[in-house]
Amino acid sequence: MSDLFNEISIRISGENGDGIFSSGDTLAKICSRSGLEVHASRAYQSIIRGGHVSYSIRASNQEVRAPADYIELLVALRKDSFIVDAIPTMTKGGFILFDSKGSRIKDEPIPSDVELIDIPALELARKLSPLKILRNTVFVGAAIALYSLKLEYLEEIIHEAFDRKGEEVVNINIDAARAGYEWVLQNCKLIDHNVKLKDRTEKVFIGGNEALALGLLAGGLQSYSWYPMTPATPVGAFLAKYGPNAGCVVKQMEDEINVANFAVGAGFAGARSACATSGGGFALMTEAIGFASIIEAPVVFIEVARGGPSTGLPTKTEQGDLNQLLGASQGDFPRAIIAQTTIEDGFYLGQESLNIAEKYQIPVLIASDLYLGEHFETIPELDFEKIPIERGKLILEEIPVEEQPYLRYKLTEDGISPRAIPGVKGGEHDAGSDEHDEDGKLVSDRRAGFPEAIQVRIKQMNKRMGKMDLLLTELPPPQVESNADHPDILIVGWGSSYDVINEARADLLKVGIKSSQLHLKYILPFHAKEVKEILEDFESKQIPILMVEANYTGQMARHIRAETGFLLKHKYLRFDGEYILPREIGMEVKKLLNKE
Amino acid sequence: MSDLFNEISIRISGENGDGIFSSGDTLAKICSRSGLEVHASRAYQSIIRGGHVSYSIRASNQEVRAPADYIELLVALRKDSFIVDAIPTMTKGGFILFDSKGSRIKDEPIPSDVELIDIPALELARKLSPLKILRNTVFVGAAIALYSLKLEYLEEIIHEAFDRKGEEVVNINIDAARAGYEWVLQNCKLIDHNVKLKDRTEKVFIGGNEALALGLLAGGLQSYSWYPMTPATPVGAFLAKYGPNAGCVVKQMEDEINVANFAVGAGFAGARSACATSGGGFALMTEAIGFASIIEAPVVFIEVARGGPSTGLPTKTEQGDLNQLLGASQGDFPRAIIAQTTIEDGFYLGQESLNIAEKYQIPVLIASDLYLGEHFETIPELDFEKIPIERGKLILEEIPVEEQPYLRYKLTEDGISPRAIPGVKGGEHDAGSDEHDEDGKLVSDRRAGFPEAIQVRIKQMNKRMGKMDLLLTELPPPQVESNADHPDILIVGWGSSYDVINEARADLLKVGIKSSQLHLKYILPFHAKEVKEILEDFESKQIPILMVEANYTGQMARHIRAETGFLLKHKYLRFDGEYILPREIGMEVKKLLNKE
Amino acid sequence: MVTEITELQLTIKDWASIQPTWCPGCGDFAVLNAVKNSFVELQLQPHETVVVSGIGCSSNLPHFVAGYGLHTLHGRAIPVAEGVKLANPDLNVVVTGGDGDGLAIGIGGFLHGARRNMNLTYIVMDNAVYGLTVNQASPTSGLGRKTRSTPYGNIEPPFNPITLALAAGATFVARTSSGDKNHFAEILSEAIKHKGFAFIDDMSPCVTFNKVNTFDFFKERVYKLEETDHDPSNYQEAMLKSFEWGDKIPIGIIYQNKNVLTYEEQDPTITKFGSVVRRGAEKDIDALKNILKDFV
Amino acid sequence: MVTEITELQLTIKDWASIQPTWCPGCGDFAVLNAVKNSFVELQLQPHETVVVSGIGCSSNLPHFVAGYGLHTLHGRAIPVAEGVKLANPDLNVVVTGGDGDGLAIGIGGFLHGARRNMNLTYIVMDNAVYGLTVNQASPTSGLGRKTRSTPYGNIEPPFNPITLALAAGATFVARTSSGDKNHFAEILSEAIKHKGFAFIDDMSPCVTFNKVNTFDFFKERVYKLEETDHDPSNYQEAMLKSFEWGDKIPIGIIYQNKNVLTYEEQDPTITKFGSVVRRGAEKDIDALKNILKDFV
Ligand SMILES: Cc1ncc(C[n+]2csc(CCOP(=O)(O)OP(=O)(O)O)c2C)c(N)n1
Ligand SMILES: Cc1ncc(C[n+]2csc(CCOP(=O)(O)OP(=O)(O)O)c2C)c(N)n1
Ligand code: SF4
Ligand code: SF4
Ligand SMILES: [Mg+2]
Ligand SMILES: [Mg+2]
Repeated sequence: MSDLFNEISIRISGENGDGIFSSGDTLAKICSRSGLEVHASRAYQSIIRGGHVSYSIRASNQEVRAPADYIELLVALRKDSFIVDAIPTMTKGGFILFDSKGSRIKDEPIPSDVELIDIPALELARKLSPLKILRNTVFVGAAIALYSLKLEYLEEIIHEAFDRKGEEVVNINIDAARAGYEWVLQNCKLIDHNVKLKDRTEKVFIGGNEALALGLLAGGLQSYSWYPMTPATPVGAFLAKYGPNAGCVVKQMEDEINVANFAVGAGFAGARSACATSGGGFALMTEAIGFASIIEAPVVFIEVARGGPSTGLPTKTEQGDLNQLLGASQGDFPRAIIAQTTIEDGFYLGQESLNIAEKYQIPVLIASDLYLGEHFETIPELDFEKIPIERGKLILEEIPVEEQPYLRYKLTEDGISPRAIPGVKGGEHDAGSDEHDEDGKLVSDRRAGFPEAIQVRIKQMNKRMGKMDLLLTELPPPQVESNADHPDILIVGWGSSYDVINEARADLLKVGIKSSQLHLKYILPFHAKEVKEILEDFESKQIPILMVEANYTGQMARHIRAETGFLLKHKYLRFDGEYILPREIGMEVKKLLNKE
Repeated sequence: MSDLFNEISIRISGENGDGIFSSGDTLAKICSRSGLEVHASRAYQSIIRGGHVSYSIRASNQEVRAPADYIELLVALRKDSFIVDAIPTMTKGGFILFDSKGSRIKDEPIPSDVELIDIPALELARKLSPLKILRNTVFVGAAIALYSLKLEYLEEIIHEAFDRKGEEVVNINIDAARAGYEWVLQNCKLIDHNVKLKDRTEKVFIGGNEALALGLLAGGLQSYSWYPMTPATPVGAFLAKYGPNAGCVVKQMEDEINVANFAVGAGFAGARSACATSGGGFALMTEAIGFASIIEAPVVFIEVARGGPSTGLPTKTEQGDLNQLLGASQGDFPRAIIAQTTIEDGFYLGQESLNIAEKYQIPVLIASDLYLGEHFETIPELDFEKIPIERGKLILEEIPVEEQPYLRYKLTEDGISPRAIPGVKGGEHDAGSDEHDEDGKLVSDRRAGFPEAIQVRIKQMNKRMGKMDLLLTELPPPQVESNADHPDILIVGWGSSYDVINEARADLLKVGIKSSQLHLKYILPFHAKEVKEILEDFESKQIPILMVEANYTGQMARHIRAETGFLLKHKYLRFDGEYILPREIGMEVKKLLNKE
Repeated sequence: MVTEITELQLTIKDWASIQPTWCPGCGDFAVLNAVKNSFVELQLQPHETVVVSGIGCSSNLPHFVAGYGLHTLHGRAIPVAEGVKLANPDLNVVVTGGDGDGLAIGIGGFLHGARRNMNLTYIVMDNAVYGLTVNQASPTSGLGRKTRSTPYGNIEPPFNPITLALAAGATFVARTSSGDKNHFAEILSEAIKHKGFAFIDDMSPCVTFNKVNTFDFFKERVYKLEETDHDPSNYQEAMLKSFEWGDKIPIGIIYQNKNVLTYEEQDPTITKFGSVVRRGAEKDIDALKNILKDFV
Repeated sequence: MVTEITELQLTIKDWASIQPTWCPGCGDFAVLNAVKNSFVELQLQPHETVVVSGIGCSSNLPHFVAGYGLHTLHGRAIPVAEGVKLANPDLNVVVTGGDGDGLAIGIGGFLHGARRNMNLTYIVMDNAVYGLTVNQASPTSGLGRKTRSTPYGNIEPPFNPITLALAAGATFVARTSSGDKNHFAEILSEAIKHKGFAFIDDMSPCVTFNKVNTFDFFKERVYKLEETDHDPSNYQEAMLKSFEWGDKIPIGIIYQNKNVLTYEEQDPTITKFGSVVRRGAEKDIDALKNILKDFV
C-alpha cells in the first residue's frame, strides 16, 4: 500500500502537448538520483494535442513496483486535472500545486482536506521568456522544493536536455526552475515527509519495453523489424537508436505482415531475429509464425497488448491477447509463449527468448502489455553475464563431403536437426512452408497421399511437436511464493501483474492476511502437472484461490483449465483499461475471505 | 463398414491431367441416376499435371456417408495406381481395370486375389480419334458394363457435357463409351453384386462446399468476397457462377485481408455478407473479425481447413485450425463459432449462420475442412422453407424525429441495439473500431481515462459480451445419440466427422458393440454445462469415452476441457492428412474396450 | 449518388459534428472544411453518404462530419469502402486517410482500388509522417528526414502517390494542398462528381512533427494546373506531369478519364439488380431449385 | 555478391536439382533454364545463393535449382528476401514468383521493395492467371477473360507491372519472354549484376489455363529494345515505353539507373559492421552498459 508521507507520490497532469511527460520524467529522475526507488507511469489518449495526460511518480526508500493508489502532490496544469486526477485519487492531507491565473482555473471541484498551492507559474515564466513551456520548469522547481529535493539535480537534467541548444536556453530554464523553487521556499510550508534522501545515486531508471529491447541486444540480436504500433513502438524506437551501434539491423517495414516475414527471413539467414507489435499488428503476423515454425527458423515475436478488441483502447492496458497468442496461425506446430513479468525480467527474457528460439528452432512469442511496457522503474543492477548466448545446433562451417548429403530436417533423437545457414558450403537445402521430408523436399506436390509420403508427414509432425516436450523440461517450473506456511489465500497471476500482486500481498500481511502467489510466466509449453498439483494442493487445504487478470473473460484461467482441468472459481478481472492496483487486489482478497 | 458386392466401390486413378476427376464424376452421377446413394471423394496433390490423383465412389442402396475403406473396382490409368491405390487398399475379390499396353504397365506389384482386366482402352480410343482423353470414356464405358449400369446414363452425361461442342464431339465420345462397354460384355464376366439398380432417380449430388454456398444463397446472401485458396475455392467458384442471378454481389479481392474487410463493409452497409478461405488466408482475416465485432457488423467468415501448419498439405484434410478460430483477433469480443457437420447440414447452416450474424450483430465463424468441403454425396431432399430469413433489429425505414437522437450502440436490455444502415434517414452514426459510447463516438481519443469514459467502456464491454450468453440460449444444446440404453462406449467428435462416426457406430453394433455419440457443432458460445453433464454421466457409469479428431494435439478435446474441466483421456487423432474412416474408429473402439 | 437539390437546401450546418481532435493548425482541418463545403455544394444527403477511413490522425475525420462514418482498421479503408459501395452503389462513399494508412499498410487496397474503378473518392492527407503514432517515417517522408524511426536519417526514397495512382489506373488523379481550402473544395467536388475512382493527394502539413513539409514549404512551391495548358485527359502528359516535385509543385487535376465504365456499371449482379441492399435479402426458392438442376 | 571465378569452374550441373513439377510446356521452364544459365555465367556459388519464392506454380522454382531455397508464403517472398539480404548482404538473393503472388497479395512487398532498392533480383513469371489454384483471374488478366472466378468475363483492367515498378522507383526494370530463353538469360545476368532492386516481368505462358497469352501470342508481338534506340537510362522515356502493350510488346531492359546507392550501402548497421551474420551474435557488455547511461 502506498503510504502517505512515508513515500513520495506525485502526479503532474494537463493536456497532451503541455509537456507533461518530460516534466514528469525530470521529476522522476530527480527522485532516482536522490537515492530513491522510483515507479513512474503515464496516462494518455490516442490524440496528439489536447485530451488529458498525466505522469505519476511514486518514490520511496523501499522498492516500489506498483503505481501509487493515491496522489500526495498533484501538479495540476489544467482544469481537467481536478476532475480526472484530484477528485477520484487525491488523498486527504495532499497538496495541489496549480496556477489559477495562468491556467484559468477557478471553481473547479476540489477534494476535501487537500491543501491548495496557487503558484503564479506562468507569470514567473513570462518574466523570463515568452515561451509558455517554461511554466513547466517553474512547476517542477516548485515541486522539488516542496519535497526538499535538490535543485542541483534539476539543473543537471536541464543541462543534459538543453546543452546542445545553447547556453541561453539552458540559463532560461535554470532560472525558471529556480523561480519555482524559490517561490515555494518563500511562500509555503514544505511537505513534512519521512523519506530519506540520499546522496547522488546512479540507478538505472528504465521502462519495460526498453528493458526488453536491451535484453534482446544483450542476447546478440542481429535483426529487428517493426512497424509502429502503440504500445510496442518504444521497443522499435530504442532499437532504431541503439541497434546500429550494437550490430543489429533495424528495419521499419510497410506493415506487420512484412515485418514478421522479414524477421523470418533474417532468422533463416542466421541472424538472431525479433520483431514486436501490439494486438492488431500481431493478428497480421500470425501467418508468418506458422511459417517460421514449419521451416524451423528461430524468431522472437513480441506482443505488447493494449485494450481491445480491435483498435479498442490504444492507450490503455489489457492482458486480453492471450487467446490470440495461443491461437496464432493454423495447424499444430511448436512454439513457445512466454510472458514478461517485470521490467527487470525483460532484460533477461530478451536474452532467454533468443536462446530458446535458436536452440529449438522455433518461434518464441513474448506477451507483454501497455502497463508493463510503458511504465518506468529504477531497477536492481543487471547481471550481464548471467545468460550466455546459446545458438544450439547451428552450423557455421563448411560441411565436409563425408557428412553429405546434409539433411536440414533430419530426424534426430531430440527432434532438433543441425541447422546450416546460407553461406555454409555443403549446407544447401530448400526450406519450404509446405510439408517436407528430411531433405526439405516437398511432399505436398507430387507425393502427397503416397504411402511413403504419409509416413514422412507423420515423422516430421512428431519431430516438430516433440520439441515442445523437450523445451518444457528446460523451462523452470512454476514456484509458489509464500509469506507463511499456512497462508490464507493463493493469488494466481501471470505476466505483468507480478509486482502488483506481490505488493498486494505485502500489504495484506500488514493486516494479518498471509498469502501465497503462483505467478505464470511460461505459458506454452505449460507445466500442467506442476500447476495442477499446486492448485489442487491449495484446494485440498481449503485455501481459497484468487485469479487476477486484466481482461474480461479470464483468458489465463481458461488456459489453466484447458491444461489442467482446474477451475479457478474466483477471478478478479479488470477490463476497463486502467492499471490494476495492489489495493484492489487486497480488497478483493478481503471480500473473498469474509465471504468464504 | 463398406461391404463387398453389397455396395459398389470404384476408384479411378491416374495422373493429374488425365481427366480422372471428370471421369469419376461421370461414374458417380451414373450411380446416382441409377437410384443409388453415392459418396464420392478425391485425392490429389498441389500440382497441375503429374502426381497421382484418384476419384473414389461408394454407392449403395443404403445411405453412404463415408468413403469406402476398400476398393472393389480400380480403374488404373497409371503405374502409380498400383502402388498408391491397389496395394494398400484393394480388397480380395476385387477387380483392376487397366490398359497394360496403352499405359505401359507391366511388372507392377499386384495385390493377391484380385482379378486383372486388361482392356486395350487406348487402342479402342485411337480407332475413333487421336485424342488421348477418349481413353477415359472407354474406361468409364467398361466400368459401367462391369456393374451392369445403364449405358444410357453415360450417353446422357456425354450429351450434357459436349452438346455445346457440337455433334461430332458428342458422337466420338458416345462411340468410345460404347466401345468400352461392348468390350467388357464380350470379354469379361460381369461383377456379380447385390446392389439393386433402380429406374432414373433425380437425387441431388453435391459437395460440402457447394451445399454451404447454396445455403448462403438460401439465406439471402447479398455479398460474397473471396480470394482463391484450396479447399475453400469451390465456395467462391459456385457463388461466382450462381450469385449474380441470385442477387448476390461476388467480388474476388487482392488478398484475404481485403476480402475480410470488404465483407465487413458490405455487412455494415446492410448486406447479408460472407467470405471464405482456408487456414493461411484466415490468419490474414483475423484482424477484421475483431473489427466486425466491435462495430457490430454481421459477417459470416468460413474457414475450410486443410493440412497445416503453414502452407502444410494444401490438398489434404485436417481439423487443425480450431485453435486459430478460437484465438482469432485480439481482445475479448463476441463471435460465434459453428462447425459444419455434414454436406446436408451445410445447406441449413448457411442460412442459420446469416441469421445469427444479423440477429446478434456479430461475426459468425464457420469451421469446415477439406474432407467435408470437397467430397460429394447424394443428399436427402432439402427443405427450403425450414429456415426463414431473420434480420433481427435492422432498421430500414427513416427514423422519426421523435425517436432521435438515434444511438447505434444503445444499451438495451438484451444487449442488442437497433441497427440503422446507410441510406436510412435519421440513422446517421459513426461506427469505429475504437471503443465508443452509445452514440458511436470514440472514448479512446479525448476521453480515455476520464471517470465517465471508464464507465462507458465497462458498459459497452458488458453489452457486447452479453450477446454471447443470449445467443447460447438460442442454440440447440448437444444431444447424445445412442443405439442402446447402456452403451459400451461414447464417441465424441465435432464437425466433419459426424457421418463417419455414425457409420462406425452402425458397424460396431453389427459386432455387438453398442455406442453413443456426442457430436459438437456449436463451439462458441459453448454449452459447457450440458456437455459437462453428459461427459460426467458417462464417466460415472464407467463407460469409456473416445474423442475422435483429425489433428495432432486434440484441439477440441482441449476446448472441451477449457470449458468444462473434463479430461478426455482417450483420443483417436489422425494428422497425416488422410480421411478418417469408420473402420479405424471401430478398431480404436475395440482396442479401447479390450484394454479397459 | 449525387442527389438532386431538394426543397430544403442543405447547409454546412447539416454536416456539423463534434469538434476535431487534431492539433491546432493541423493541415487536416482544411480537408474537413473542403469536405463539408463540397458536400453542401453538391447537396449530398447525409444519410446517403458514408465517409470511410483507416487509422491515423487523418482517419479520425469521419467523426467530425455528419452522415454515416466508418472508421475502420489501419490500412483497410479502401476494401471496406468497396464492400459498402458494392452492397449499395446508391451511396456516396468518400474515403479519407493518411499517407501511412494508404501507402504503407494499405497500398494493396489503394492500387487495386484504383485499377477496379469503383465510384469512390479517396483523399490521402499526406503529411509525410506517421502522426498518430508520434513521428515515424512514412512512405512519403523525404530522404534524410530524422524521425523516431529514422534517428540516423531516412534512406528510403519516398513514393510519388500521383505516379503510383496513375500507374495503377486511377481514372481521376489530383493533387491539392491544405494551404488552399477553396481550391481544395473545387477539386474535391470534381472528384466526387467523377464517375470512377478519384484519388486526391492532399499536401496536409503535420504542424507537430513535420518541420520540413510545412504550409510555407507548399505555399512557396505550388502552382495551379488550371492556370496552365495542362490537358488532364492526356494520360502520357499526366504521367510526365506527375514527376514534377521540387521548386515547383503542380496542384489541380492531373488526370481525368471520363470515358470508362465504373466497376458497378459492369458487375453482373448490380447491372441486374441495382443495389442489393435496396433490393433486400431474398430467398428465391425457384431460383435455388434451378441451381440444383446442375447437381444431379 | 558476385563471386570471382575460382579455380574450379562451376557448370550447369552444379545447379541441378529435382525434376520440375510444372505441366509439360509451361513457360516457367524457360525461367529455370535462364536462372541456371546466368548463375553459371556469373559463376555464383550455390552456397552463397538463396532463391526465395512465394506460393504458386512459379513459386516452386527454388526446389528445382541447387543452392539455398526459401519457399515462403503466398505473397511474402520479397519481405522474406529482404530479411535474408539485410542479415547477410554477402548473399546473392534472387526472388521468383507469380503475377498473383507479386501483384495481388504481395503488391505491398513488391512496390516497397522497389522503392527501397536493396540488391535483389525479382522475377515475376507473369502468366496472367492463378495457375496453382486452377484458373482464376489475376491482376494481369485481360479484360473479358473468363476464368473460374470470372465466369461472366473479367471486368477489372489489368495492371501493367512495368509501369508500376517504375512508378515505385525500381532501379532496374525489364520485360522478358519465356519464349526466348537466351534473351532471358542475358537480361537476367544484367539484372543480377545490377546493384539495386532489379525487376523482371517475364511473359511466361500457362499452357494449361491461359489460351490467350500463349507462346504464339508473344512470338507475334515481342521485339527487342536492344535493337531499337531506346535509352534505358532515361526515366521518362522508360515510363512512356512501359505503356506499349498491344500489337507490339517491347522486351529487354526498359530502365536502369546505375547511379543510386543500394539500401545496404546506406544502412547504419551494415555500413558499420557489414554482414551481421558473418560478424556473429555478440554480447558487447561495455556497449550495453554505455546505453544504460542514457537511463539514469
Ligand atoms: C495494424 C496496425 N498497425 C499499426 C497501427 C498503429 N498506427 C496507428 S495510426 C498509424 C500511422 C498513421 O500514419 P498516417 O496513416 O500517415 O496518418 P496520420 O496520423 O499521419 O494522419 C499507425 C502505424 C494500427 N493501428 N494498426
Ligand atoms: C494466404 C494465401 N492465400 C491463398 C493461397 C492460395 N494460392 C496458392 S497459389 C495462389 C495463386 C497463384 O497464382 P500466381 O502467383 O500467379 O502463380 P502461378 O501459379 O500462376 O504461377 C493462391 C491464390 C495461399 N497459399 N495462401
Ligand atoms: S500530429 Fe500532426 S497530423 Fe496529427 S493532428 Fe497533430 S498536426 Fe495533425
Ligand atoms: S498450371 Fe500453368 S503455370 Fe502452372 S505449371 Fe501448368 S502451365 Fe505452368
Ligand atoms: Mg501521415
Ligand atoms: Mg500466375
